[in-house]
Amino acid sequence: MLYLQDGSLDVPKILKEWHEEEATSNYGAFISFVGTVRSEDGIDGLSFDIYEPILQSWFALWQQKAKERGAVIKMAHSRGDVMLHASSYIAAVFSPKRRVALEFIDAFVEDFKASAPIWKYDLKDGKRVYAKERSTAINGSGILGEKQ
Amino acid sequence: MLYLQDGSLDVPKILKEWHEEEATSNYGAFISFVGTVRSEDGIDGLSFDIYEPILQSWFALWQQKAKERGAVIKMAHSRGDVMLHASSYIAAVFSPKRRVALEFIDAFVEDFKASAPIWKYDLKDGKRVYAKERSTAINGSGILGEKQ
Amino acid sequence: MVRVEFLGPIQKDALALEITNLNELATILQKDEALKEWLATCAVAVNDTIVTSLEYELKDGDKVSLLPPVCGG
Amino acid sequence: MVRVEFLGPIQKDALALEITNLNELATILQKDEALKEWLATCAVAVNDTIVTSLEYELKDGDKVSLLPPVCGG
Repeated sequence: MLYLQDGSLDVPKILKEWHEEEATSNYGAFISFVGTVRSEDGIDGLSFDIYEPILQSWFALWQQKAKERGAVIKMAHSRGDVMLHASSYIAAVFSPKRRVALEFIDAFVEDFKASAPIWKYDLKDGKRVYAKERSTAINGSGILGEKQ
Repeated sequence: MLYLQDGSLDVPKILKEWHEEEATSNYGAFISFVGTVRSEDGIDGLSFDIYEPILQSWFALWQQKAKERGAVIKMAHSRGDVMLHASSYIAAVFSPKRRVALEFIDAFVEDFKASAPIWKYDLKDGKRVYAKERSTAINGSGILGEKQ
Repeated sequence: MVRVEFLGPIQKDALALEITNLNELATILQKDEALKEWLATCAVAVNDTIVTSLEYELKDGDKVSLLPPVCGG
Repeated sequence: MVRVEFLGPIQKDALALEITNLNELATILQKDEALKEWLATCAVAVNDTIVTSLEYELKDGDKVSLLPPVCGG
């Protein structure tokens, strides 16, 4: 399940829904990761652009990997502006046993950071500034650049 | 925060409370692990004994470790009977950045399994049977036994 | 005709180009001074699949997307 | 007097013993056939702190706890 919405996420509501969806699926472990906008560098919030077609296919690959281990992944992300102390990202893994859940959440969140086609902007002094320094070039980037 | 209660845990309620407790603490990452009773080997549920004095000091050590990394740990566990598909265990880590949260939840949950003074019983055919095969001897065990 | 889209923070309208592979696209885009800094760090997708070889053949109706460095979460 | 408690699944009432270290406790408990299988896998706490040496000195009023293998969660 990949859930995208404008603005910040209602964390307790989404966690409750996901928990209820799997309440009788016989998963012994449920692990969730929530990303919240921190106050730092004087920002008022963050803003996000998402390219959905590639995000969907990236997520489908992870769902397939999870399925092979008997697990399920869910993810929610914000589009547009999310202000301080509000949350923009939730990922969750349900699995029969704990090791798979603990390993998947780590690998999933790290690959999400490195590969998911989402761009982050700082909201500061009324401007939307691309968070270039915190961004990661996707694997295989640079092929259109000049030969070194 | 260490929270013990008789019977199963209300997962959405506890996650909501914890999320609200830290809503303005400026933690960027919140990760939670939920353990739920699986239907297997024909059990009707599980039952737990807890030795609280040692659980409290074990938890206090982890809280101190977390504090040194700028993080906070919360944990809830059931005493007594918890039936199929109900939850008996929740652990959570709040931290400024994601790596600390991802590493702490894994290390905490594994040490919990190996060290926390909690005993598990299968509820089966009206009996409460110690889950000996799934239990782990605490580090340093066996000193009172006969010399090999 | 191949459509070329610039995603996220790259402030540039889509292009429609008569090209047959990514090598030709690289040659065209490298002439755009404003794009130079992006090309070194952008990933390239053809019809929403990431590709990593300049020899990749393009056909009429294909969509090429440039994806600058990402930071979700 | 030292109080000895058996935790979790060990079905045994607490003992009150006149002992001065864990070596003496080991000698006494090893005579109890029903306890033998537990002793090999139990951890030992004195006043709620795990100890790992049989030379540990005990004094009047101490509490010794035997902790069998655990499985929380």
